[in-house]
Amino acid sequence: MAKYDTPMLDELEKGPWPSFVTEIKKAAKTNKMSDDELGQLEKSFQTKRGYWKHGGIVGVLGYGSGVIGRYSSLPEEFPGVAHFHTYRINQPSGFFYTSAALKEICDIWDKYGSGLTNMHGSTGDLVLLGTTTEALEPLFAEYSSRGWDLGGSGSAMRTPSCCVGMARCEWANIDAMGICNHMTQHFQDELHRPAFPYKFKIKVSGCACDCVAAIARADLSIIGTWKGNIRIDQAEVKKYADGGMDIQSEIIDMCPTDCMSYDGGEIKINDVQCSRCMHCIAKMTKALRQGEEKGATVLVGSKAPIVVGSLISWVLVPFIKCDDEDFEKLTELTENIIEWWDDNAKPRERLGELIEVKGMRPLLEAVGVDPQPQQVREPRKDPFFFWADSDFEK
Amino acid sequence: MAKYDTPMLDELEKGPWPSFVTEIKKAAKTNKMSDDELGQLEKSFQTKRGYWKHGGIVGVLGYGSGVIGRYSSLPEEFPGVAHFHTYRINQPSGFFYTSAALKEICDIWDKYGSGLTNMHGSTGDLVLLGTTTEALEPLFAEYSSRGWDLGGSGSAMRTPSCCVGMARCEWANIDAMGICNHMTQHFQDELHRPAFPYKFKIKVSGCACDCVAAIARADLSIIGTWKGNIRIDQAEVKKYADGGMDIQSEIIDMCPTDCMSYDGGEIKINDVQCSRCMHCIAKMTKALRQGEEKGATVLVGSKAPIVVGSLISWVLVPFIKCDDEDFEKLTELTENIIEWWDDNAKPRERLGELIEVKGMRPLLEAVGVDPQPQQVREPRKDPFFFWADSDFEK
Amino acid sequence: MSLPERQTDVGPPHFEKFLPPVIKNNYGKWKYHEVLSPGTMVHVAESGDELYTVRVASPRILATETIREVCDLAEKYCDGHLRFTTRNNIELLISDKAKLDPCVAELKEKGYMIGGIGPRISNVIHTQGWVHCHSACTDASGIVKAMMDELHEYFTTKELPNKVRLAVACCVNMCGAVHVSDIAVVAVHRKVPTIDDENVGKMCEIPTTVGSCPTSAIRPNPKTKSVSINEEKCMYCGNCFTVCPPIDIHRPEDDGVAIVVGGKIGSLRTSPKFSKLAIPFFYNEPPRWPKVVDAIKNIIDVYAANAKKHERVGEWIERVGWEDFFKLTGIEFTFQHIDDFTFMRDTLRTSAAFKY
Amino acid sequence: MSLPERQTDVGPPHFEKFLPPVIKNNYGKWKYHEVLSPGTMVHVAESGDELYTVRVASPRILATETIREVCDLAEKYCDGHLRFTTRNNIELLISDKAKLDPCVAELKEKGYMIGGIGPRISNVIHTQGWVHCHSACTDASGIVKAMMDELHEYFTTKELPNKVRLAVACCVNMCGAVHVSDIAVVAVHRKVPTIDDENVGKMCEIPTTVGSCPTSAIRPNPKTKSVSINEEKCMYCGNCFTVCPPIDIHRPEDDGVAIVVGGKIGSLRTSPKFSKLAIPFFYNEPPRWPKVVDAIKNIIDVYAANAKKHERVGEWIERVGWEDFFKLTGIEFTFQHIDDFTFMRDTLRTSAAFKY
Ligand code: SRM
Ligand code: SRM
Ligand code: SRM
Ligand code: SRM
Ligand code: SF4
Ligand code: SF4
Ligand code: SF4
Ligand code: SF4
Ligand code: SF4
Ligand code: SF4
Ligand code: SF4
Ligand code: SF4
Repeated sequence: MAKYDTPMLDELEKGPWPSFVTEIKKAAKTNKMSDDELGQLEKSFQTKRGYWKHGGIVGVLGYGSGVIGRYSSLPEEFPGVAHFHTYRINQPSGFFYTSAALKEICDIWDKYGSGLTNMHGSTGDLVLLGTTTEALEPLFAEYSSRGWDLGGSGSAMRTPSCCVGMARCEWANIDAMGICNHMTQHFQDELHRPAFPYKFKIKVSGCACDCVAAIARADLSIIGTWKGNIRIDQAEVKKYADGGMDIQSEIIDMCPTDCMSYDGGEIKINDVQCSRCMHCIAKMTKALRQGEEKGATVLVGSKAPIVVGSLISWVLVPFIKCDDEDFEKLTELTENIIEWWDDNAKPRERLGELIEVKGMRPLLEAVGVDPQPQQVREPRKDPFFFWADSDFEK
Repeated sequence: MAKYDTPMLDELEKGPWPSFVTEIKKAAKTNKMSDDELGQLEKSFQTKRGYWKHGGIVGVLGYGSGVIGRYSSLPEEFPGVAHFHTYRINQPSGFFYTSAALKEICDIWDKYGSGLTNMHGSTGDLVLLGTTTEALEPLFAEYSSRGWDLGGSGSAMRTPSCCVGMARCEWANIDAMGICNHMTQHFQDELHRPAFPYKFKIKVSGCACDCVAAIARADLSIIGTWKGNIRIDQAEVKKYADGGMDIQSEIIDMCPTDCMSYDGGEIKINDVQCSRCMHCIAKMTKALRQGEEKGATVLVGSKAPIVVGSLISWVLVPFIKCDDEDFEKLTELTENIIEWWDDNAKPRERLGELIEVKGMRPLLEAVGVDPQPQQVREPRKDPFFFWADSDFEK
Repeated sequence: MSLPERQTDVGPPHFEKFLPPVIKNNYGKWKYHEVLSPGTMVHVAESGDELYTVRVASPRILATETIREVCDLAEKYCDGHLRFTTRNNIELLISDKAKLDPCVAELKEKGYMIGGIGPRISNVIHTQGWVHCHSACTDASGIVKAMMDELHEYFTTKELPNKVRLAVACCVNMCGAVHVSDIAVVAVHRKVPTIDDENVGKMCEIPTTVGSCPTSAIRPNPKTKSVSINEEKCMYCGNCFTVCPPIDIHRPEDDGVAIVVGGKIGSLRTSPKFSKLAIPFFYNEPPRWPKVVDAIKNIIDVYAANAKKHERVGEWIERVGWEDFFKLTGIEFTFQHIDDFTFMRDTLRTSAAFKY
Repeated sequence: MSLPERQTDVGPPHFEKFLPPVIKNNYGKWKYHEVLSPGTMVHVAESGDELYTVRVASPRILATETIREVCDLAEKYCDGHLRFTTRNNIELLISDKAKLDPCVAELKEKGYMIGGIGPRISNVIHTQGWVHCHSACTDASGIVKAMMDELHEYFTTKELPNKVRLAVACCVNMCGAVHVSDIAVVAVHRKVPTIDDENVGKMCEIPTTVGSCPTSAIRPNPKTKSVSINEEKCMYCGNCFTVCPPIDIHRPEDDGVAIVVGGKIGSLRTSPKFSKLAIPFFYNEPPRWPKVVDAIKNIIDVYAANAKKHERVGEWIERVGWEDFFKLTGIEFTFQHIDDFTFMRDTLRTSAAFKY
């Protein structure tokens, strides 16, 4: 094909980093939609503006979400992208695939869509980038029959996502992938049929490194942690020292709670003071391992800045067990949180925003969690506070 | 007199700390007002509530401020405090007196008032506690003729106040008492005739120790500081060490900018990194002295929590010279700040609250100060910000 | 008896009139000071001149009789020169070293308390209370006296890691420096105010009253020509009562005080800090508020035992974390501790790292 | 051609289907890992089993052709097992150590870029841009490509004090993790939107539109049956445009991007941090946004030269202070840097101690 001259985009095929333009061109060789995508994108680069209209509501039968409607504002000039919807496939937890599975996905996509993907979208979906309204039902039949369901969109539960966790990480305190998959399956109805005040995101990280950025961009952030003493292998400590690590400055001095000491031979940790920040363990993985009682901290409310500024999630439950048999407790907690939010939020009000309006107390009471110093960085500053009738009974 | 049994208050004459009850009783021996004050106070202690009405507007001719009207809600029971207004005498800067001056004040007060004082009120005034409406004019004649004017109250400039500064402190970077006195004299009209949206307080401290708490409770907080290197007397350093000071842990490790070092003999300071926090100087006053170019940081906006929470003052001008010949510059700056506030504030809106509503920019522009990193702890977090037409010209 | 002729706008006397010669001569030229005892210090000027200060505790409410007595002492030892401190202590300013010891001796003999200099507890900043203010929800002087009777040794002798600044405010207007104190008491209400509709109509400006409420709990009520309060939103600040007296916030049986901790004014080491809520409520228990006094004593003891030298209360707490503060002091953490006001976003914990 | 029978609510396939045997056998039983090179690492299980990972850069927009090519390589070296990372890199999962070097060699030969592991720059989290989103105020993929062409050595070889997480978002909806990134680009408008009154009346819910504005700049306009915007209050967030398309915020000649720095997600050492504004504006300069790229390069250079080992960008800045950040980078401080939004109270400086 190559219907278009793309002098500007061609500039972005130069240079060492893999080029998205090259990818679009690859698809455009055989795919008219991708070719028009290329043309319209070149025009955007020339004029410094996008040419997409607000998405209309499109989808597959019985579902309210999973597809982002997208139409070109220049359908005559670029007919191939007149419709250019994205189709969000719910990724397998941890983003694991086999080549066979991926190739199958590609084959179907080449048949009905642009041949372009996002591996993956920021929420976590395997995003198929650009198709027509008519193709949606066939795509759904092809994919769902092979076990690939749609992800979330709109005012619904969004596709949960997680770090690689126990599959390939020595620091996983919880089965992040197992929890993520469990949640995804548990909330299928909520994922596919928008009935919430706004979007609701869940992300699960195995430890405080938080490799899926759960604390920053999920209404519900589940982060693995532990109780008990950090296990120290002093022989390995010695190897790090011998290997040239400056244990004093790199580890001891950087411990935020000042609870470590090193005498040139052994590391000592005053574990009651440890905040389980993961620094020492991450930098000395062979020598230090977390304590043995594993669980998670549950935090709530993070989101992007619209409307009143971005939020980072706040601690709701400092420690909760998360072994396989505890998964139901987690989903129950999640349901209670969602119920409180659903009952109280205005349209387009995220969980974090609602908490800012109502305060933490009603949520804590709704989910039956006691107030604890772990939930705050520091107590309130001003002498203005509420008393409930129940407080007077004490 | 001793008209009243005061079993509760009597409890507060026990114990080693000087007793205010004893003071009231001293006055009550000869003063009917104080005696009824004692009686009413005992009743408050018995019933756990005050018996004062909202103050009415009382004052002296030509003034709108300086007197706090106060009436008992039980005038029949306690006729001596039916009127019990406070008369605020503007203290001399630095709270210096001679015994002669104080005795004169006492003589007049015994004649017209309760014989009770607050030495001093929280704002800084010499507070005479309790007199009648009829006594106000005579009091004013007696005091003003002897050079004792009234302090502020109501929606006016309030009595400026300062630390002891150059009078008795080696760390005074600015003449706190000189500035305070100059401001007080300059703003006489504003002090005595309430014409502001609300109160406006000025406090001046000679250094970052801030012994008058300027940063916490003044709409305008002036705090002395310096430029140039901290002067070190290494011989005195040695004496501190010899005297048993652990210089490493008490000084070096506590320096917030990590800009000091000590090799067991000499202290070295990387002055460009010093934030002039005063810690090292305060703890080693014989060995360390501030740099030689003196001036002040001007901060604005602190106040108590009503309405939207307490504020600590914010840096407006990082460094301004404050030698005698600069006093006019300071009053001019103050006038400009007040003018902006007066023009923009709603009734009962303090400067800090107005800044929170309008942002710092309009104030900075009104007083002609450039934006500087010193004005913020950190830049804004969210990508929402304004552009003025003038910004586009650049 | 005729009155002298009144003068206006003369302002206060210039401080110079009251300075002792040693200060005039060395104004701005002090070199260093030394703390000689918990209540005495000497300042040495570049010139070598010396000024001795004796700091004397004051209940702040002073009868003229007491002021005269102190003035007599000042005449005897200081050529009549004295001052007050920003925390309401009295300072006798002695130029002649020989007079220092006799002065201290006579002060002690007369029952004055000397101290408050250095890493100690000095006087308590406080407010009017039932003594003079209509807004008072507790008595300030009473609590101060009860507290300092218990803590006086920290004024006269004992050292602490650093200065500990105490304050008491008798309502949330907080005329005392409660919001930036190491440890402070602030009186709080806990019940929604009652409204005397008839008088509100007569005595108050409705828009001002509505506007006075930090949480927008107050609405005009056209039916009663008064206002009504949304009970869910009111957090009993009493500001409506300040602007409109017929709205009554006082409820003696439910009122009391909160304790806040960790505030700090100076910029040394760490930035100035607001005080934060430690204990949300104690009932008023005049005359000696024993539970309040015990609670403060406890916090000071835990601080003294755990802080590093030079650490202020708030610096110590921030180093060990508030989790530890509650654990070490044994104070219960409640819903009231969790901010739901203007600093909420910034004070809720946004980290997976914390202590149990 | 008949379609297979559709199924609903099956959810995604269980991940177990896709795990290589070495993972199944050692699930939850990993002991440690070692970084072998900037793009390869080995995880060792308690059992002694080993799993080798090769991390390959991806432009995220992948054509099916490329996916198939990678799948072929996975078949050759990994029994078909591969995964993607949370930052959109591709990871080949090798169970047989002998296949590691040949795999790396073939990848390199085919032009793939290997790296991103350890204290480096990994892939850039980004969003749709002009490629697919109606809201885009810049192009995300374009900026990412231009940036990474300049910075690729920090992916493939060079080390930094710690990981540096980059992100790009094409509007303030910030679908990329811009608000918590070490260094990020976010597109911003600078002019008040225009209103197509006629269509607003037809297409939009007025209360929703009014409610969408963070600064209450929008009022219903009964005359036009549309809305009007208070120019003084609007800070061009575009949220009104999101809920009501006839309000147009796009202004190609005035739009551009801001750079934010110092965010952080993990709780290691210091709490997660929001990114803060470093440079309020650059014009869009497609195709390579040279000024943006230079500015980011500069920040990284200054960070590399000044931070301590293991310090993230935000940790370094907080240690030295923002005064130093602006001084060292030479970035101009403007009115835009001073918060006048929700964090204002907490970000203005409340201390007399700071650096010049
Ligand atoms: C595709 C994706 C960006 C990407 O390139 O990866 C995306 C794309 C859009 N996002 Fe997003 N968001 C995507 C992840 C996010 C994230 C990150 C995350 O989920 O971890 C965020 C920040 C976290 C959060 O939820 O706060 C995010 C915050 C938003 C917002 C702001 C929401 C808020 O409450 O502040 C909007 C605005 C809205 O909902 O109207 C938005 C809206 C949109 C819309 C639907 C714009 C619109 O109004 O039509 C974009 C559609 C683009 C398109 O045409 O394809 N998107 N969006 C991501 C979803 C792919 C996937 O399913 O995997
Ligand atoms: C006497 C004094 C307390 C004391 O015992 O020392 C005092 C007493 C009162 N203050 Fe105050 N304030 C006093 C210093 C302060 C301070 C401290 C300061 O000035 O350094 C503050 C906190 C700083 C500030 O201004 O924010 C303070 C913050 C308030 C407020 C809250 C103002 C605000 O914007 O939040 C009010 C409420 C009001 O103005 O309606 C208030 C109101 C009052 C009133 C007038 C209450 C009223 O509505 O009638 C009190 C009169 C008491 C009486 O009957 O004698 N007072 N007030 C202090 C003045 C003495 C003097 O002139 O030296
Ligand atoms: C007399 C007085 C000034 C006045 O004009 O009246 C004063 C005088 C001195 N102060 Fe102060 N300060 C005075 C109130 C304050 C205040 C204000 C307040 O408490 O409301 C503060 C701020 C407190 C805060 O940060 O919360 C204050 C924070 C300091 C500090 C900082 C302590 C620290 O490390 O945080 C020092 C330095 C030191 O102690 O090492 C200091 C040091 C000093 C020195 C040593 C200064 C000097 O070289 O003369 C003076 C005697 C020290 C002493 O009392 O221990 N002064 N000092 C005030 C005495 C009040 C009293 O009766 O106790
Ligand atoms: C593969 C991946 C998880 C996944 O499920 O896909 C992953 C994997 C690992 N991370 Fe991560 N992290 C991954 C995203 C993240 C993220 C999320 C993000 O960037 O959006 C973070 C949070 C970043 C932040 O704090 O802003 C993250 C913060 C860390 C940290 C903390 C670094 C620090 O000191 O601040 C460590 C520990 C370390 O590096 O010492 C870590 C360590 C690791 C280890 C060493 C864990 C292990 O033992 O296997 C893994 C390889 C290290 C490496 O890449 O250097 N990982 N890691 C993600 C790779 C993304 C990529 O393609 O580069
Ligand atoms: S979040 Fe923790 S458990 Fe998960 S991959 Fe990262 S380091 Fe491993
Ligand atoms: S996990 Fe963090 S807090 Fe705990 S010992 Fe290690 S570095 Fe210190
Ligand atoms: S503020 Fe500074 S100059 Fe003033 S008395 Fe205190 S220490 Fe001295
Ligand atoms: S004044 Fe403060 S910042 Fe400066 S050297 Fe001394 S302790 Fe450090
Ligand atoms: S704190 Fe309240 S009650 Fe006490 S003096 Fe001030 S206004 Fe009156
Ligand atoms: S007490 Fe305070 S919060 Fe309650 S109604 Fe009155 S002003 Fe509002
Ligand atoms: S950041 Fe904005 S423009 Fe970019 S994909 Fe998200 S909504 Fe669209
Ligand atoms: S762009 Fe944002 S701030 Fe401006 S009117 Fe629209 S919603 Fe309000």
